[in-house]
Amino acid sequence: MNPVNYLYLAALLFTIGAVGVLVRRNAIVLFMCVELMLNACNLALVTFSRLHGNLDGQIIAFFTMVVAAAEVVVGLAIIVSVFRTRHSASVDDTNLMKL
Amino acid sequence: MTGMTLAAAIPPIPAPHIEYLQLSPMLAVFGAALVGILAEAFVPRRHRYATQVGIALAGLAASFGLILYLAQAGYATTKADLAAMGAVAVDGPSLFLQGVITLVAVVAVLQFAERRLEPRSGAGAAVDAFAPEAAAVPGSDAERRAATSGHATTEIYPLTMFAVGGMLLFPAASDLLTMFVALEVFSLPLYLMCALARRRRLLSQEAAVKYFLLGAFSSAFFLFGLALVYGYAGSVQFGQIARVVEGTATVTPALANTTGNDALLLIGLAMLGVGLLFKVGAVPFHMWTPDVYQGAPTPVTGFMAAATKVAAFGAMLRLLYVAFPGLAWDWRPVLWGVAILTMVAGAVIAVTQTDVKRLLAYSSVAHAGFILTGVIALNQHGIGAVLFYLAAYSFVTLGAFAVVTLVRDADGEATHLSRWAGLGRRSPLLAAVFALFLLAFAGIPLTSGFTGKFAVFQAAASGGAMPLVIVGVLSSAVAAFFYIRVIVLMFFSDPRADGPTVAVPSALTGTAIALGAVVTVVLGVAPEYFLHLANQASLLVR
Amino acid sequence: MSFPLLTVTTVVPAVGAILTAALPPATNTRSRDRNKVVPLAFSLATLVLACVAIARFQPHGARFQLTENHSWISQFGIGYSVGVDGIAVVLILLTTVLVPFVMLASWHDADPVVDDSGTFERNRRTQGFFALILAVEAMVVLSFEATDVFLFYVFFEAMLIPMYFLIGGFGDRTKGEDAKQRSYAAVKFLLYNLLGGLVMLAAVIGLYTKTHTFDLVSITTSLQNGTLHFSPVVENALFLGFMFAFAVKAPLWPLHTWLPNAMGEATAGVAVLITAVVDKVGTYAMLRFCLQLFPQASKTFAPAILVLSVIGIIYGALLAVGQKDIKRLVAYASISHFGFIILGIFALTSQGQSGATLYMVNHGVSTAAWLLVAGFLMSRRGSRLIADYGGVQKVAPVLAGTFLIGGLAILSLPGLGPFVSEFLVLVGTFERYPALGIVATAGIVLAALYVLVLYQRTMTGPVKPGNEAVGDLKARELVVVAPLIALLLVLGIYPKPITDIVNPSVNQTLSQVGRTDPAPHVVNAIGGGQ
Amino acid sequence: MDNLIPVLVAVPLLGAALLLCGGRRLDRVGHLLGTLLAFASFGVGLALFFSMLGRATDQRPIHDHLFTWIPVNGFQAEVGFQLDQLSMTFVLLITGVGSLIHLYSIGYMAHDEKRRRFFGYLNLFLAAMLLLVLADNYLLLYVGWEGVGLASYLLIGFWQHKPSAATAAKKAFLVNRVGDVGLSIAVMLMFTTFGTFAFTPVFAHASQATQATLTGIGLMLLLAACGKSAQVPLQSWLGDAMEGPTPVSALIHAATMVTAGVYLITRSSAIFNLAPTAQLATVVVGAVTLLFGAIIGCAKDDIKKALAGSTMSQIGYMVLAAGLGPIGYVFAIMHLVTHGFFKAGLFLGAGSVMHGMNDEVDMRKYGGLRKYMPLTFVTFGLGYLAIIGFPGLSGFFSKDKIIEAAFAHGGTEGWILGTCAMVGAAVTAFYMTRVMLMTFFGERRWVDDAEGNQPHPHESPAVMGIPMVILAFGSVLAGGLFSINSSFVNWLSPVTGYEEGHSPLSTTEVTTGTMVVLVLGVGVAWLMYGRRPVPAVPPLGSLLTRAARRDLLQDDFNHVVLVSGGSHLTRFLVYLEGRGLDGLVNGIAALVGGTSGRVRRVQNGYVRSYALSMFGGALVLVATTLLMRAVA
Repeated sequence: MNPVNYLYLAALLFTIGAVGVLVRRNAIVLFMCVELMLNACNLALVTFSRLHGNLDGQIIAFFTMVVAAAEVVVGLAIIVSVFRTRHSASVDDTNLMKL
Repeated sequence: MTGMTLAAAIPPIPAPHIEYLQLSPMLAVFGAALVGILAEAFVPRRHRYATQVGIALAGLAASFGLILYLAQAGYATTKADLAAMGAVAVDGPSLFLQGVITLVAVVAVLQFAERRLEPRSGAGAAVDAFAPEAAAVPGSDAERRAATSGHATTEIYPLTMFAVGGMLLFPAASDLLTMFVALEVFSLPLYLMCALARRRRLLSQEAAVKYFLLGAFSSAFFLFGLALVYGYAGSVQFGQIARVVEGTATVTPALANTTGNDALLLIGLAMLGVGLLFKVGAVPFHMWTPDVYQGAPTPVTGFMAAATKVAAFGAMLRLLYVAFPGLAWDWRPVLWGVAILTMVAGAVIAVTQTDVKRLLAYSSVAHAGFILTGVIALNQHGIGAVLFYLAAYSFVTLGAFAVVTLVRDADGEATHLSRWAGLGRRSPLLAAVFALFLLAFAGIPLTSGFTGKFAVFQAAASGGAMPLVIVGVLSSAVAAFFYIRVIVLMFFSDPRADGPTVAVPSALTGTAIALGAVVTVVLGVAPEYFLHLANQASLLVR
Repeated sequence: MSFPLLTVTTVVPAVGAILTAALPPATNTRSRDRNKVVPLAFSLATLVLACVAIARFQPHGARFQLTENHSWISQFGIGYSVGVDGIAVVLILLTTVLVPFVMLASWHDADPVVDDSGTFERNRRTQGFFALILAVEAMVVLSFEATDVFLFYVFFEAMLIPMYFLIGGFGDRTKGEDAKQRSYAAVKFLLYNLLGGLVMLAAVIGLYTKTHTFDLVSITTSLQNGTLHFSPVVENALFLGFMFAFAVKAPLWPLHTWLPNAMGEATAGVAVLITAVVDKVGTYAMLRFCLQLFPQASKTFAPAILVLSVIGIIYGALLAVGQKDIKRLVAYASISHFGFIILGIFALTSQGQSGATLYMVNHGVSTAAWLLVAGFLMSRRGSRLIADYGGVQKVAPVLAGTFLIGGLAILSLPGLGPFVSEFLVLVGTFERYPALGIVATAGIVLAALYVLVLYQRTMTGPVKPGNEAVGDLKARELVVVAPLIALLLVLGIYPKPITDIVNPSVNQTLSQVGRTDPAPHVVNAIGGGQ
Repeated sequence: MDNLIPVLVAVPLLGAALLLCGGRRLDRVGHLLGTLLAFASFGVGLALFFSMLGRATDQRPIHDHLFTWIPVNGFQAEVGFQLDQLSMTFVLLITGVGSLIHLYSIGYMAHDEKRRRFFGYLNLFLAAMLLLVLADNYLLLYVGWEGVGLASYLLIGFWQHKPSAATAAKKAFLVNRVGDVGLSIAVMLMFTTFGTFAFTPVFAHASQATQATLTGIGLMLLLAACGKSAQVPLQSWLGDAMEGPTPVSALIHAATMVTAGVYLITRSSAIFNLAPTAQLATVVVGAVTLLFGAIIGCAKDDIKKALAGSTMSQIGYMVLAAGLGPIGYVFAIMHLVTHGFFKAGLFLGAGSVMHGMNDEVDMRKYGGLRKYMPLTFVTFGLGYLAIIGFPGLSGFFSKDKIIEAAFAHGGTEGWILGTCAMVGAAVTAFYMTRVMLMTFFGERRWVDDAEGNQPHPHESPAVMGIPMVILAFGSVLAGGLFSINSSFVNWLSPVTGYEEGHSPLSTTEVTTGTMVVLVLGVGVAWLMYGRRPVPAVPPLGSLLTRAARRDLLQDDFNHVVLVSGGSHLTRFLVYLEGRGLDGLVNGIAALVGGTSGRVRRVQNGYVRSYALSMFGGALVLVATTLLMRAVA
């Protein structure tokens, strides 16, 4: 099977994630969508690595996972503290600051 | 990462060669951060404040000293080269920006350490601008208890150190992966620091959420761009990418089938651009700036506004000038558009702002536009001008936000402009200093703002971007309007009876403001030496 | 390395400004007067230095004299290079002469408030006022001296800030609506001039991309010997960029609308500072930079600019007639006069330009005399409205008399300074553009109209209620007015010393622009048409 | 001896400086000092006159260059004096009559607390007027020209507390300014044509200039003359100028200043001789004005205004003469001098009358005064006879010469002009007789003045009487002296040039003609005002009379067209300034503000919409990048 298809899939996932960020309200889901985008990137990296026949892409993928994990830590910390304050995870509630 | 093919037989793994000396500035900061964490764990609470401040300052001082040493030793010019297997570039721009960042960080830490402004806690302990216990729900008993017992989130210092470390690495990063990692390393701590305000915690948390979500969003774009560029070039090392783009690299047959496809390259470049433009706060990726600047604790805002811009523009310069000079004809027009949009939108929207911090946020957007004109210049002057502008701008910004921390009333800082009416009558000195900063923002001659603006515009003009210069000039006329408005408010309108009080700061904030003012004037009146420095440092290694 | 006279001339007031600002707030009348005498002393010292400079100046010597050249920002070829030619040195003298009078005239304008218990309001208002005036003087003098485009630009812009605070901070001591009006005027002043300055900045940068230096002398020389050449498009664009800034400052119709507000709201002294000193930088810069840097473009645009300035002459005069507010009337009169100055500059004849230079001097002195006396009157009643006055000459004959003399100077009565310059300008214009010359001449009728109408409404007729108590001029006020009037007479009867200094510079400028006076149609009766 | 010329000007100037800056301490001696200095300069004038007589005709003009005034390359303005027969004549007239009027004023202004200032102004006037006639170039002349304008402004408005006086003064200055525009344009034209504006070179090269230029210069000079000499269309100010104290009217608005226009034209003879069009214009102006003024003079009940009208008309004669060219110049000046005597005398007489009648000016409230102020009656009467041209008196000689010259102009023009002059003479006889009768004859029509005190007509003090007597002598004798073997012609012709006119009518015919119209005029006047009693309130009168009472509607015209039109214009411009120019700027500001307010709303606080803008931005970025490549 042509590895290029994996690229299409990656692009698709990335787009789904991006759109998800735009349409979903729940902060957690939003955040998961971002993670989806990151994973799309990973898929793309691995595919390219395969195409080029060098390992860089895969190594980068590992880095990405670590970074993603770190992001989860920070992100959840923030989101949870907000949730405890407002008893809601909807990002639309956090709009005290505008204009 | 040296490429090695699966087909080859297993040779002994070559140990990577690391130039520790060249990397030492960053190592010093990261070291300080780690020590800070340990201190957080082991030092008893009442000593933590002193210890942490000490560690942070020590680390920064060491880093700055090392930077100076490296510059002295010629690593900025003659010995400039790639370090850590081509992952990090130690050259003029890196060292210059790292120097600026460390200085900014020092000033920022001084402000973080300010404990004279907030009223003492129930237990009589002096407290700083940060939440006593970030985890506690605002308004809950837990928080109240923490407040009365005079707790303090001393974690702020290690976080700052990590952020600074990332920022030091960001403009020096010489391959996309390092750049991505550095981006995250300095972003994640900032997200947290935004959430740590002592007053108005809801705003603070909201700022954190917004900053975090959007930041993550943008870094996802950056990463996808990275992937695509890797797909095109088969490498993430700037030099290699540049060679592939120019077609001077030896193209392996494996590369051939992707290299043909410029779409990969261009889309990748655009998406990398999104990540960086988000960090510098360029239109239309600027919308986080006002909210985050307003919500975050003011000292953090100052630090963020100054240091992030410096780091991000440094990275942008390196990316565009080292990795994609071959694509100048593709990205220049786009940046033209972004720059114009940023300058105009920033200036125009700021006109109707009513909150000092939001006002400064939009002005920072406009300034991002001005700096972009320098980036677009695409010549030696351009780099030097941008470096100088960043240095000048960051200190003005720090000073301005430091002043904001001093104008307070019962519930913390009085940031609504109407409350600033007649400040000039109440405390002329403070008002005068703030006026100085505003004039620098407006680019009035004899302030650093003017010199910087002149430098970038001049570079842009000689780079053939005269229209940009004219747009820039007109939008700075608009911008001048709202800076002037604040000055009018402070000096020519009558003070309100219930007006805010101006807190008398300790030496810490005092130093911050004084430093800001001095730099503003010196860079305005006698910029020769610093321009020289910036121009000397304007050579990027590949 | 001779004695840096010019630098000292601008440093002295600068230092004076700083010292004055640093003086402690007044606690009693003695310390209050000290806070005013110190700055006055500095301004007088500056005057002395300026006199030395003009004494050292050789009219037929080098183009620029007393020059000093130091590198300032070498990266951009920016130097701290100063030097004066005949025009500059005369204008420096004018500035340094006027500032002390302005200070004396506004002696009590910024006094600290004293409450009933006789304790002084503790602030630096007084010092601030005089320090700002000194700062303006320093910057104006330096921008007259600068022979480096960038150096000039920097101070051309920077002087806006002290002016802005002078206008906005020290109007008549009224709160509420007037204060709003005042800050509006101040902002308007700043924004107009800032916009002009920023447009000029673009032009300055554009210039640098072509010349790679800011040194006026080297640019002009390389223009002369052809090593430097602008394409017409570029030159026109740059010219317009510079001209815009100067036309706002000068001000040239239709960019004048900031002036009436600024002069109306500011104190009489500050108003004089605006129109008699600061605005002169604009007209001076046209002579110095527009003509010398862009000779071709100057010739291209001269007709258009002349038309605008003639419009300004008539328009300003007509609006002056229609004003209800004394200070605004003076402001519109000034607009009309600036029309004459610009007319003289861009007629590109030696009579026109010498006349314009003289005009700057005369307009400075005459407006000072007229407006300061008016200021004394207004300070007695605290009203700016013409309608509030009437029959003043009955109660204050000397005040009325000096006011009339000032007015006669404004309408350029022969025997007083302005006549000489105005006639030179008209002749200079008429030589090349007879039609414009004739239209401009109509301005002198209108001038008579607004001056005499103002005099009649305020000074003559039966004493209007409220004016019975208006006192005549005091000693301090006489000290201000008398010398100015004497100066007007001298300038009107024996202007030769000044014209001798100015003429050579004017001729050099014209030769740079490449224009010569049209020769008389009939063979000149006094030996060949110069 | 020659270097005395500056002294002529300096002496009264010094007086003005002393009196105006001297302050109160000079109040008690001010008037004496002023008068003394006036006489001093008269003395100097005489000295110069005799030394001039001592020289041969071609030696008489002398120059005295003082200093260079405005040197700018080609433009060399000098301060230099030129004293020739023409200026000498004026010097003597100015200083002579001037001194007498100073003397008169001592009495007339005795009770005015601002007397010192009054004499200061008078001296200032003398200085300016002397400068005017002594200047050796047009620019310096212009200085004197405006100087006398200033003095006249100050003196008309001397009683500033009277709004009418202030207005009149302003009007006079403004109307004169219009004339000054003419003079300055003329000077500019000369400079551009000849490269100089000094008399000698300009006149020497006049012939080389184009006809158009010369005509232009001539017309501009004429415009100036009209302003200063109250000729149509710029005559409107003279009537109002009577608001000034009577000595001022006598000196400035009768004897000297108003005749400056005639001096200017005569002085510029070299130019006018070459510009027939300008000359034609001049004679037309002169002819029209002499009738215009005469008619006004007939209708006025205010004695001074009546005299003002007469002045206007008499100057009309002079201008007419001057416009006739070489056949007229001399007589223009001659009439100017004689008129200087009798008109000054008449005004002083009028002043003396008013002095005795509590400053009443309405002749309908006079009557039968000859018994109460005989001296005034006699002197005034002599002046009256002189002006109407009673045989043997000054006016007879000077005016008849002008009428002759008018006929001598030749052709139809000559006939028309001559007739005008004749008619003018008749009307002059009429209105002067009218004045005479209404003032000194008939029954007393006095009424109490505003304060309700009965007027006690009495003769004026000697200090006022003496000048009147002297002037009366002048009015009687001057003409005769000048005409004895045409001494005046010989005296002046070297400067102005002179040719014998060839009149279609012989001298005797003209003389008889004038005599006839004289009798006619006097007769009619007697019928109207001598036989029947004069009504104390003016009858409605004919349309012409009513118009004439209003200065033949000149002022109404000015008011409608210039004043109200102008004020509308300014009001419109003030409005425009606010709405137009400023409005534009404020509009832009408002626009920016509005946009800002609208754009701001995009910042709606929702994370997701921020993300959307980022996403959109990303798409645009990608798209444009690709597009750029596609385009390139």
